[in-house]
This record gives sequence, structure tokens and C-alpha cells, in this order.
Amino acid sequence: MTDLGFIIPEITLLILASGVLLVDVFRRQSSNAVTFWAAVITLLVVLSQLALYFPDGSTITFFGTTKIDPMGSVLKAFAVVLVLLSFFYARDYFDKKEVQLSEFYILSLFATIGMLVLISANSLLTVYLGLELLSLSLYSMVAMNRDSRESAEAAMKYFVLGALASGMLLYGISMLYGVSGTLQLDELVARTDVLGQERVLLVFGVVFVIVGIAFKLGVVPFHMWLPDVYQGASTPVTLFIGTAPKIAAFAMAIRLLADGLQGLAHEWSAMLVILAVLSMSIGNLVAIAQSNIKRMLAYSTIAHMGFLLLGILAARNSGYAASMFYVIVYTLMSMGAFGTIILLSKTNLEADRIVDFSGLAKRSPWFGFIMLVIMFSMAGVPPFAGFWAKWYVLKEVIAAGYVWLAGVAVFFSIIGAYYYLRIVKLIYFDDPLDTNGVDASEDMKLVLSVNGLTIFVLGILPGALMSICVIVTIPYAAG
Amino acid sequence: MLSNLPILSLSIWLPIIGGLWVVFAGSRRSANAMKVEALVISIAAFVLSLLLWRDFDNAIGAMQFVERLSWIAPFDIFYHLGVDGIALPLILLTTFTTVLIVLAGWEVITDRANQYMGAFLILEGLMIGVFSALDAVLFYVFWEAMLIPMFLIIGIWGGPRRVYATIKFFLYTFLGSVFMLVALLYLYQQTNDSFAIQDMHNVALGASEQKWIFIAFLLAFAVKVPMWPVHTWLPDAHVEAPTGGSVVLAAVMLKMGGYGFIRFSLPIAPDAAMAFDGLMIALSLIAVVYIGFVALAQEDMKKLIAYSSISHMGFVTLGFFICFQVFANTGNWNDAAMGIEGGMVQMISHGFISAALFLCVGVMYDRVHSRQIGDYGGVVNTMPRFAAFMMLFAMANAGLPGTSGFVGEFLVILTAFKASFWFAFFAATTLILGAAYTLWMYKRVIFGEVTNSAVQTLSDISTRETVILLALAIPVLILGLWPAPLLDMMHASIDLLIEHLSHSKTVL
Amino acid sequence: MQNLCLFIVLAPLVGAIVTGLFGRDVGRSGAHWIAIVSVGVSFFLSLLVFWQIVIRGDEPYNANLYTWLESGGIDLHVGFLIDELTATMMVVVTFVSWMVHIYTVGYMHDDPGYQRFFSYISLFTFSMLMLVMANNFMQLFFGWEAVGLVSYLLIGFWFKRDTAIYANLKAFLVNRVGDFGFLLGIAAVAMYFSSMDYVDVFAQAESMKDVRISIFAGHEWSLMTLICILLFVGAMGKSAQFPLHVWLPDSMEGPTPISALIHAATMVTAGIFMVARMSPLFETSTTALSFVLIIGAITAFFMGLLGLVQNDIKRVIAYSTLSQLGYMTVALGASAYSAAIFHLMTHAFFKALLFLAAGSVIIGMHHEQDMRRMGGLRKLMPITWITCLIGSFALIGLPGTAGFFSKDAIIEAVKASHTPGAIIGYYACLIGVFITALYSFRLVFLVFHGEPRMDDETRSHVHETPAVVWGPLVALAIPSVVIGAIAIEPMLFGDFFGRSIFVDPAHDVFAHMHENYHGILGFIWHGLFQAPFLLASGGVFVAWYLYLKRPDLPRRIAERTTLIHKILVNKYGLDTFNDWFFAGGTRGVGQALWRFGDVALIDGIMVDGSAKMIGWWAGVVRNIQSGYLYHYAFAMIIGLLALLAIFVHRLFG
Amino acid sequence: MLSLAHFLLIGAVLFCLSVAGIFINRKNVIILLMCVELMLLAVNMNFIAFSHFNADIAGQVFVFFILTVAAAEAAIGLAILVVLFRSRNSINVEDLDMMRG
Repeated sequence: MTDLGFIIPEITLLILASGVLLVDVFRRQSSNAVTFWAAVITLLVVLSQLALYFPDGSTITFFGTTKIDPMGSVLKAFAVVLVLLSFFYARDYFDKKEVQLSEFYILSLFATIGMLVLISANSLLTVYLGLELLSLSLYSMVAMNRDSRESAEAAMKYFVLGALASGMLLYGISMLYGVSGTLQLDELVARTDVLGQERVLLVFGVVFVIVGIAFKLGVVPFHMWLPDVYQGASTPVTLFIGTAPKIAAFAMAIRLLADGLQGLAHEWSAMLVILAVLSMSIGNLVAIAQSNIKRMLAYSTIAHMGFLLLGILAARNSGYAASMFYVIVYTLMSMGAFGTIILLSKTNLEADRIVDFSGLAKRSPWFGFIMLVIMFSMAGVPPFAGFWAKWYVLKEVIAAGYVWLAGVAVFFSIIGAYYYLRIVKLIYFDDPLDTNGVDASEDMKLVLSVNGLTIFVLGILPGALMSICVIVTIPYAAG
Repeated sequence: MLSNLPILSLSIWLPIIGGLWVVFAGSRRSANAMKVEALVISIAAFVLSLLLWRDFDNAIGAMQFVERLSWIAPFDIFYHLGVDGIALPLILLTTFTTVLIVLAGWEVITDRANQYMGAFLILEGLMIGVFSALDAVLFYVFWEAMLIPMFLIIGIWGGPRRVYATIKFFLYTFLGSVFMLVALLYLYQQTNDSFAIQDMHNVALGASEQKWIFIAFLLAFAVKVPMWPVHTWLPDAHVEAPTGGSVVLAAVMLKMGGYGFIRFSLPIAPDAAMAFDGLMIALSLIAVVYIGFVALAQEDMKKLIAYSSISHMGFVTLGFFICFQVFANTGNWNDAAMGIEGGMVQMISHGFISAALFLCVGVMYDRVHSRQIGDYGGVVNTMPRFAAFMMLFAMANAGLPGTSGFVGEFLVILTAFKASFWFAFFAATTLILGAAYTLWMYKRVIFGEVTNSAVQTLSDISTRETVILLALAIPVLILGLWPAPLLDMMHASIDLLIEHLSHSKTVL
Repeated sequence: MQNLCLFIVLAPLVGAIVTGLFGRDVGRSGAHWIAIVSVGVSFFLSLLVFWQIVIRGDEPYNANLYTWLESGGIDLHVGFLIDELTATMMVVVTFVSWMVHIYTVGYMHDDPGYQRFFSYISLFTFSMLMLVMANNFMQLFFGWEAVGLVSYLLIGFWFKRDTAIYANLKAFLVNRVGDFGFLLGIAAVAMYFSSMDYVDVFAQAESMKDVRISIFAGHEWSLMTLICILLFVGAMGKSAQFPLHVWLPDSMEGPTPISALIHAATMVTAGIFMVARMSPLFETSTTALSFVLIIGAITAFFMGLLGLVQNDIKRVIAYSTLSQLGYMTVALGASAYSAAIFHLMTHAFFKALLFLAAGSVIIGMHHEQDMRRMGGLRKLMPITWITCLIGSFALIGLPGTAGFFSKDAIIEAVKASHTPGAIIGYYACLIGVFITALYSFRLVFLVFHGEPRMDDETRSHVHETPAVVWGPLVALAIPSVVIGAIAIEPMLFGDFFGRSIFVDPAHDVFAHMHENYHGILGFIWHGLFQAPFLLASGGVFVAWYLYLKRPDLPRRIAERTTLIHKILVNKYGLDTFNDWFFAGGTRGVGQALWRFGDVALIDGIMVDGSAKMIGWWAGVVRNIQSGYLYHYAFAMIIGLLALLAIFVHRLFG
Repeated sequence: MLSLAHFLLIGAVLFCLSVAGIFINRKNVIILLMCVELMLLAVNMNFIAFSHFNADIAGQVFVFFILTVAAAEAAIGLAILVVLFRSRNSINVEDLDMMRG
């Protein structure tokens, strides 16, 4: 029951993160390279441990609060990799801006702990704790850019709305607890078969829980924080928020809905349908009107999260696999897109206006191409990974019988294609505002290239990742 | 030994990888070297397709040169290629035109020439992929991926309104295709999890299911063909595209719509095709007549040819969808085969003719930098050799017997008559309208006194241009004088298709 | 035989290709030698074929050369059918063409497009031979369109002239209108006969006689009538029958040799030939024959009238051609196919003669074509005068000349015919004789007689044309006189055409005539007392009176009859109407469809409109994101409440 | 006797009050923070009630955690507030409208 062996990665991460904090406190003022490398090493150690202790099957441990299963471990590994990559992007950004914000790495590490906890949650309590640890770190990261008025405003909005959302989630959790009498998700799932008044309370609770998940994912109408936060936070923070936490949010959705509330799938699936349609429509629509690329990507995220829900709402393992594939591919694309913004930013230029991308192909054919890959991938055009993500969820939503929903989804993806094309248009067809080449550190360039090529390679050979997603979701109900 | 090679794969991947090489290696090397490499690659691909033709067995209707590898194992998606008599001519057309496009861009494209050539090579590989994919997902990937190079070609090397045109082109075609994707995914469910196109052909479907599937396919293919009223992207795209872009668009990309109808719509949803054939015939005839009139009103040569393309593609769809009514009228499926074969011949022939006409306009544009008919007049005085070539192609466009333009129209009109006198009547108006808009343009551009100094200083076509135009003139004439080899290539496959169409696949 | 046919057909093609593509290399004299020799070869081989088939009486030759394509159970071939009709046409075509080639050497002597011209006319010979030698409808159509192409090229030969390039486009398009019907006719044949070969189709014609089809719901038409009328529409275009005749006068914009010979003697007779070739089909439908007859009558009469008011020497002859084609068509309608072909042949000679004479005059006058500025050329150009006079006599049907026999035969035939409308045809032809005489001699008198009306400068330069020009005139003058007498017996009453022309016994008009036929001299003697001759004499007299005796009269007549004169000068207003209604209307419809249909409706409203709409919506929807925290919270709460309302309500509902 | 329903009602009322406070208040950000705290308390009420009536201790354990987290949350909230005030000299909710659309 209390085998700490199962949560060695989390424990290690906690210890090492604290260690990094100490290193940072005692480091010399001028350079944060020490902190950076310490944080990188920390993540590498965690990653290796995740690989080393990869579970064969599903185990519930630590007083029933934790579930160690292959899906969780895979998601954790991806989350850690994403955090790791985001460090490289962040370092380049801070170097360019000539600021030393080593807090970024430390807060990221704590957020990562939150994510890991959330991903392996088997109890409503663990969900809450993981979520809060993640969220609180993120609030601070958004506010980290102390001199920016936008950052402060974004942080405040994020904080208040986040607190409101977690309040609602808690309220829902309390209802679930009240009806079932347990906090453990594996027990909860067996006790949702109730009728009458208790059923009302249960559905009541489910609605609140959905709101919590929807907020975390950034789904309409619980998305309002997202554009402001994406725009207001400094680019590496946006990059961070836009990537690994999405994986955690996906895991949270799966844990709560599939692990805990599979019995109420009929209800929550219908709710997700509504949310998905709203997200895809409003996200794609409003993105068209944006002139700030971070804000545009925020709306694009909202639309993508709508697509992500398509897999979950199928309420069966194949659908979950599709969504899992989607979220992984999405985070890669998102990271690449924000990475390119960082690539273009300079000491006195944030490069977050869409026009800053003008003529990128002339300035740097290679990174122009990388951004092209990312944009077409986001639009869902083969042969890039984003296509397969859309393809997969559409396939599942059709298999679940929602052909009309697939139709709606593809319709909005056409609208979405427009604003991605607009970026490509700027990159390839327009003349650059600034004719200098792009300047960035070599490792950042390498990371971005690898990032873009991964999207390309996954577009041509998506089978392996799909197989992983299918295999790790096998334990869930087959619908 | 050669027959053991996966020729199809080679002809897809050689240009794609070669194209990527030309794009990325080219920025550091001399433009000329890259052009030569691009030419060599395109010629190699053409030779490969000729090998396909050499080894192709006309007597077999089923797929040949089949390659099948597991691609995405969890969902039984295969890298599954093969060609039949319907796909092979289109592949030959593709590889042939690519060589010409590389040549046509030789001196004209100075900005990022290596990327230009590379984009066309990549496009070529993708197009061959479309024509040879036997797995629906593979097909879709090639189908959509094609949009990317085309989008860039129009957008980078295009005219003043290129951005509008290329985004319109992309979104229009994307709009059509995504619904096809939904239909394909739906079919996957119905076939018990198979994406093989053959399985989709064979699966039984209810009447209303078929109708929905048909509509989804229709959106994709009608936009591509393009059929009235979803044709307006084409004139814009053509006008703005560089010459090579116009050529590939007209010669090959439009054919994908026709190919889609014949490979997907008809065999997968035959009952729906039958139910909707009135609509399809009406749209085709509107394309022939309405667009014929519209073409007359054009002042821009490329736009005129673009409209004429739409009008000619109306014959393709007419030929394909007339089959049910022909059968209903004569009770003979053989008659229906003629329409489909006519449509196929029309596709191939239009590939040559429209490519040639766009190249002709390109030749003039390169010298005068205008596509307006009004800016020309009396070109024959300074460019007699060119005028002779353009006369040939204009006449072919007007459907003169002895040129390839006649064969398809002739077969389709003959078939249309078997369905109804009025179908043939309206289809045959192209005889008048086609001649009117083509020759009126020719008259205004080529004939007459030299009208301005720009025309006065024109120099006749260079050797390179002569080679290109000659390369197109020869097939136009050969197909016109002896189309039998082309038809022999398709007979077996089309008979198979007709046999398939003759049975309802509805389930109750 | 196959090789013989191939030689006949390919020799001119080779000539065309060599002179066309390598014109610069072979030079001017090289070009004309190649072309003349190749067509000459064709001519002599055609004579050989003629001898074999017609004189020696060999079986008709019918064989396929190669399969063009086969599809849907129909085989389309390229092949030859050589029978009496074909052989005759081959000789006529190659002979006339050969003459043009020779004449061209002189006429086009100074033209920069010398080689091109030879290439075109050789190509024309090839196309025309393909047309007449075809053994199936597809190849017929091929030749049909190919001669149209060459005609287009030749009318526009002087491509710098606006009138020429207007005329060639017009000619092509009007012909295309005819081909439109023709192609539909072919489609109908393909559908109901399941074959394109003449032999197969003709064999089935009788059995199709009673098939009826419905074109307009509720109206049943006879299939054969439909097919024949559609095919005849094609003939109307090519043979310039009313109302598709409008291109022919304009086609005179081309160089004289071809506007004369192709657009008068050979190509325009393709329609006549085609109907004769299709006689087994036309014989099954009286309605169609009647239609043919009436169209022919209209053309014969009304086009002749127009010849009276023309002042351009070539246009007078052009309208005369129209009128004579009308005669032939009338003959076809009266089932007198052999008479039509007979007239076709005689007409080919004398009309070629007239045109070449006119060309000679034009050369002599240094490219002056207006008859009002000629006069008194008799003495300056004696050979031209004589030959032109011969040609005119043949045209008006002076007994003994070629035209007399063929024209009288037609008038007799239509008189004897029972085809509905024959009576109209008869009177149209009769009056036509008077008109023909009038305009022909108006031409002769205005050009060759009376006072010279040209300025002195021009006059001093007028002289007889060189031998290479007048040689063909003489060569054509001879048959214009004698060919009628030679050919009438075998062609009309003999078995000349064998089985190549089929006449339903009920329609056979010559059976009656044959009984009354007593040799050539008897025919001439008989003709002297018949209405046609009297009318022709009257015509010549009137012409003499009006244009030599009282040259002031025509103007006064014109002033008295302003309206009629105006109508005639405006060619019944058909050109104006066509330009306004068809050309203008088509462009107008095109503009309207484009501007309103494509640009405004589809692009403006549907495409860009929906794009704008989405953009507008985006602008509106983004306002929801007001920036205010409490609005954000409010949105969340609304969302929450909505979900609660829907799902908790669902539990109770 | 107080039933579970009464406690739940109180919890609900508190919850509604806090929610209303968040979106009706347009002046002071600090009041927002207080409302957030109130909301957590409402949830705590629920947990304790359920824990009591279900005779299950886990609910009350949860409440402890919530209280702890709430403290952390408040700390961070206030910290952000300070940053906000420093950068724009205002903690008026209506002034937080730099980013919109």
C-alpha cells in the first residue's frame, strides 16, 4: 500500500527541484547558467527514472490516491520532455532580453511536480492538489515579468478566474464525494449507479467538474482567461503554459471522466459535445480577427481544445487514444509556434505581432519552412502530424456515431485554415520588415529544427505514436 | 530485373526527394546547376512512367504494379499503390507536363528558381501519388499535400493579386476535401475498418447513406474539376499563377476531380450517382454553355483559357454521369462505357491543349508582360512560328477533328445523344461557342496589323520554347489522328467499372 | 487500290507539310513545284481510279485503313469508299485544285506568303479528298471540318486586313453552326444504327423508316426526318444555303484563286456531295427532302437577286455561286441527285472559269475590284473577255453549253418531282434563270463593254495577263462548253453512278424524262423553245438595255424603288441582324453571365460574401472578449448555469 | 434536527454569494480575493457536512488540504496584487482592460 517505489520520479523531482532552488539562491549574481543546467539535469534524471520504472500494468498505490499505469507514465514522460525543451527556448529568450529570470526554471520544476501528481491521480484529493500546485506555479510565472503591465493584468485575471474555476471544481468534487462517499476514483466509478435525488446531485457535481476541466483546457465558455494570459505573459511563459500543462489537463480529464465517472458517460459526453462545438466555432472565428500572434495562437488553442474533446466525448478507449495523440501532437506544434516567436524576438522586439513574420522565408529559408510546417500542421493539412491528430479524432467521433459533429468540426477547420494560411502568406509572399537574418543560439536553433522535423516525421510515420496511444488506453472501457 | 523494381514508388519518391534536395541544397549552389538537376530529375521521372507504360498490360482491368506495405498498423492503413488503365494515362500526363514546366521556367523564373523547380517536382510526386494510391488515407494525404506546393507556387511567383487568388484556391479546395475526409472515415466504419478503396467499392450501402457520401465526394471533386458553380477559384488562380502553375493546374490538377469521380463517387455510391445524375448532367451542361458564354466576355487571355478549361471539363463530368441515363434509354452498358471513355480522353487531351495554351500565353507574357488581349494585335507579323503553333492549339481547343480536342467531345456528344437529344444539343453548342471564344481571341491577338510598339519588337520563339510547344503539338496531333492506343489502355479498366456500376449496391 | 488511294490522299498532304514547314528551305519555286507536282500526281491517279471504277466498271472499293478508335461497341475507322460518285468528285476536286495551283504561280507571284499559300491549298486538297473518299461519318466529319479550317486560313490569308480576319472568323463560326447540326445528326446515326460506316448505315436505312422519336415531350418525329434535317443543316453551312449563306460573300476577302475555286467550285459543293452520298437516308424521308428543296429554292432565288446590286466583281460571282448552289440543292430535294452532281460538276468548271477571269481582270486592273470603275476592257484583255463570255454563257444556260444541260435537267427534274414544295422550287428556278442572265451580263457589259470608266493612269497600265494566268482560263473554258454534252447521257440517264446513289422509285424523276430524251441535239432543240431559254435571253436583253443602251436607267430604277433597292443592298439585313443578334447577343449574354453570374453572384455574394461574413462575425464575436474580468467570470457562470439547466433538467424531463 | 440538506443549502448560498461577488464587484481586486476565499469555505461546508453524514473521515481531511491550499493561494493572489499595483497604481477591476478582443 505504501510503496514509495511507485512514485520515485515525483519524489526525485521534488528533492532535486528544492536542490535547484538552493543552487539558485547561492549562485553568483551574474549568470543563471548554473540554475539552468541544474534544472535540465533534474529533468533528465526524472526522465530516466520514468523510463526505468515504466510500469507493466496498472497499480493503485499510496493509500489509493495514486494510480501508476502506462498511460500516466507516457504522459509524464512527454510532459517532462516538453518542459525540458521549453527551457532551451526560454534560455535563448532571456539571453536576448538580457534578463536573468532563474525563477522561471524553478517555478517550472514545481509546476512539473504538479503535473506529475495530477497525471497519476487516483483520488479527487490528488487531482485537487496536483492541479493547485500546477496552477499556483503558473500564476506566479505569468506575473514574473514584473515590469510589464500586461503581465500583471494577465496574472490577475488568470488568478481570479483560476480560483473561481477550482472553486467550482471543488464544489463538484464535494458533490461527488457526498453521493459516493469516497474520494478514490476507482471506487467512485463503482458507486455512480444511483437513482433519484442522489442522481441529481451526482449530475450536479459532474457539471461542476466539467467546468473545472474545461477551464483548465481552455474550452468555450471557460476560455476567457486564455487569450489574455497568452498575450500578457512573456513568450517563454506562454510557451510553457501552452504545452506541458495541456497534457496534464488532458490527463485530468481522463482521470476524472474515464477513471471516475465512466458510468455517467452519457451525461458528460453530451456536455462535451456542446463545449466542443462552441470551442471550435468561437476559437476559429475570433482567431481570424487577431493581429497579435500570441493572441491568435491562443484562440487557435481554444479551437484545438474543441477538437481534443471530440476524442474524449466518444467515451471509450479508442477515443481516449485519439485525444491523447491529439494532445501530444498539439503540444509539439504549439511549442514550435511559440518557439518561432522567440526565435524572431530581439532585445527590443517582442515579435508577437503577426507582421513580424513577414518575409521570414527570405530571412531564413529553413525556419520559414519550419514555421510553414507548423502552420500547415495546425491547419490539419497532410503530410504533417496535425493532420493525423484531426484525422484520428474525427475517425473516433464518427465511429461513436456523431457524423454531424465531424461535419461541423471540419467546417470550422476550414475557417481555421484561413488564419494559418495568413501566416504562411506573410512568411513566404511578403517582404521582410527587417532584412537581417534571424539570430538565436545554436542549441535553440537545433531544438526548433528538431521540433519542426518531428512534426514532419510524425506526419509521415504516425503509426508508432498511434500504437502507443492505443496500447496505453486499452484498460479503459471499449464503449 | 527492372520489373522487380517498385517503379511506382520510385516515380513518386524520386521527384519528391529530388525536389526537396533542389529546394534545400539549392540556396547554396548555382542556380543553373539546380535547374539542370531539376530537369534531370523530371526527365528521369518521365522515363520511369514510360517504363510503367511499357510493362503495362492493356488486357488487365485490375490494378497492376501493386505495392502494399503496412504503413499505419493500428488502423490497417497501407502504403498501397497500383495503377490501372484509368490512372496510367494520367500519370503519364503528369510526368510529361512536369518536364515541360521545368523547361518553361528555365529563363523566366529568376527569383528563387531552385525553390520554384523544387516545388514543381514535389508536386509531381504528390500528383502521381494521388493517381496511384489504392488506400483511401494514402490518397487523401497525397491529395491534400498537393495543395501546399501549389499554394506557394501561386503565392510566391504569381501576379499582383496572387495572395487573394492562392488563398481562395487553397480554401476552396480545402473546403471540398475535408468533407471527403469525413466520408472516407465513415466508409471506414462501414467496411469493418478497412481503408482499401477496393473494399469501399464492394461494401453495401443504404440509399440515403450513399447520397450523403456522394455529396461529400461531390464537394471535393466538383471543386477540383471545377464544376459550376464552384468554379470561380480557377480563373483567379490561373490568372495569378506563373505559367508553370497554370500549366500544372490545368493539365493535371483539374483531372484529379475527374479521377475522383471515376475512382470514388461512381463505384462507391453508384445508386446515389444514379439518383443525382440529373443534377450532375445539368451542372455539366451549365458548365459547357454558361461558361462558354462567360469565356467570350473575357479580356484577359489566361482568364479566357481558364474559363474554356471549365467548359471543357464539363464534358468530362457529362461523360461520366450520363452513363445511367444512357443505360436507362438503350439498355446497353456498352454505350455508357463510351461516355466514360470520352470523358477520360477529354481529360488527357485537355491536359495537353490547355497546357499548351497557357504556355503560349506565357511566351507572350514573358515578352510583353501583359495578358490583356487589348495589349496585343498582329503578333503573327513578328512571331510567325509562334502564331502557327498557337493556331494549332487554338484549333485543338475549338475541337477540330484531327486534334485531340475533338475525340473526347465527339465521344461524349455521341453518348449524350443516347441519353437525350437535348443533352447532346446543349453539349454540342461548344462547337460554336468554343470556336467563337478561342478564335476570336486568336483573331484579336495574333491577326491584324501590328498594333503597338511592344508587339513590333517581339522576337519569335527561341529553340527552348519551340521544343516545348513541339512536344505538346505532337501528342495533340497523334491523339487526334489515332486515339486508339489511349482507349485500348483504358478499355479493360472501364469495362470493369461499368460492370461494377451495373449492379446496385444498396442494402435495405 | 489501297495504295492508290493512299497516294492520292497523301501526295497533297506531303506537299502541304513540306511547303508549310520547310517553305524557307525549298524556296519559292521549290514550293510551287512541290505543290503542283504532288497535286498533279493526285489528279492523274484520280483519273486512273475514275477509269477503273467508272469506265472499266470495277466493283466499288471499300476498306478500312486503320481503326481510329473503338469504344462502346462502335468501331471508328479511317478508310476509303471509292465508288462512281467518289471517283467523279475526286477528279473534279483534284483537277480544279491543280488548276488553282498553277494559276497561283502567277496570281500570287509577288506575295510574301507564297509558300504558305501553297501549303494551304495543298492541305485543302488533302482535306477535300478525305471528305469525299471517306467510308464513314467520322472521317466525313474530319474532312468536313478540315476544309473548314483551310477555308478559315485562306480567307484570312492576308491577316493584316481587318476585313479578311473578320470574314474568316465569320466563315468558321457560321460553318460551325452548320456542323453543330451535322454532329448531332451523326450522333443520331451512331445511336440508332450502332455504326458509323456508310455501308452498314445505308443498309439499315429502310428498316428505320418508321421509327419515331420524341424530342419535345408529346411530339413524335420520324427518326429519319430528324437525322436527315440535322445532316442537312451541316450541308447548309458548308454549301452556304439560306440562312447560313452569310459567310460566303465575305469569304471573297481571300486571295482570288481560292475565294474563287474553293469557295465556289469545290469546298462549297461538299454539302451537295454529302446529301447525294446520303441519298439512301434522304430517300426515306419525304419531309426532309421537302425541307431541302425549299431551302434550295429560297437560296436560288433570293441570293440571285442580291447579285443584281453588287458592284464588286467578285461579289457578283459569289452571289451567283450562292444561287447556283441553291439550284443544286433544289435538285437534291427533288431526288435528282445525279442532276445535282451533274450541275456541281459543270458549275465547278464554268464558275472556276468566271472567277479566274475575274481574277485576271483584277490583276489587269491592279487590284481594282469595283465594276463601276471598269468598262471597255474587251480590247485590252481579249482572252479574258472571251473566256469570261464563255463562262457567262455557260452560267446562264445557253443551249449547248455545259450549264444548259445541267440547269435544264434540274428544272425539268423539279418540274416532274412530287416532293411537297416542288412547285415553289420550280418557279424559283425559272425566275432564277432570268435573274442569272441579268446579273451575269450586267457584269460582262460593265466590265468589258461600254466606255472605260477608270482613270487614265490605270488605263495606261491595263494589259492582258501572262500565260500562267490565262492558260488555266482556256483550260477551263473548254470543259465549260463541252462537258455537259459529254456527260449528260451517262450521268442522268445512264448507269454512271451505279449504286452510289439510291433513289426511291417513287421519287425517280428521270424515268419520265428519259422517255422524252432523244439525244443531245434533241435536248438542245427542245431547250430552245422552253421557258428557261426564253427567260435567259430576256435577261441578257434587259442587261444590254440597262447597262449599254441606257446606262442612266439603273440609277433611276433604284431611286424609284428605294425600299427594295435598300433591302437588296443591305442583303435583306441578314448581316446586320446577325452581327446585332448573334454576335452582339452572344457577347452580351457572355458579359451578363460573367458580370452578374460569376463576378457578382457567385464570387461577390457566395464566395467573397461568405468570407466577408465570417470576417464580420469574427469582429462581432471578439467583442465578447471585453477585457473585463467580471465579464469573463460572468461567461463562466452563464456556461455553468446553462449546463446545469440542460442536464439537470434532462434528468427530470 | 438539522439535516444534510440544510448544510448543503448553506454551502450553496455561500457559494452563490461568492460567485455573485466575483462578477458583481467592479471596483476592488481585494474583494475578489475575499470572494475566492468565501467560495472555498462554502465548499468546506459541503465537505464537512457530507463527511459527517456519510461517517467518512476523508472529507474532513480534504478540508484541511483546502485550507492549506487556500492560504497559499491567498499569498500568491496578494503577491500578484502587489505587482499589479506597482505597475499601474490601481487595483480597480475596471482598469484591467488592456487586453481584449
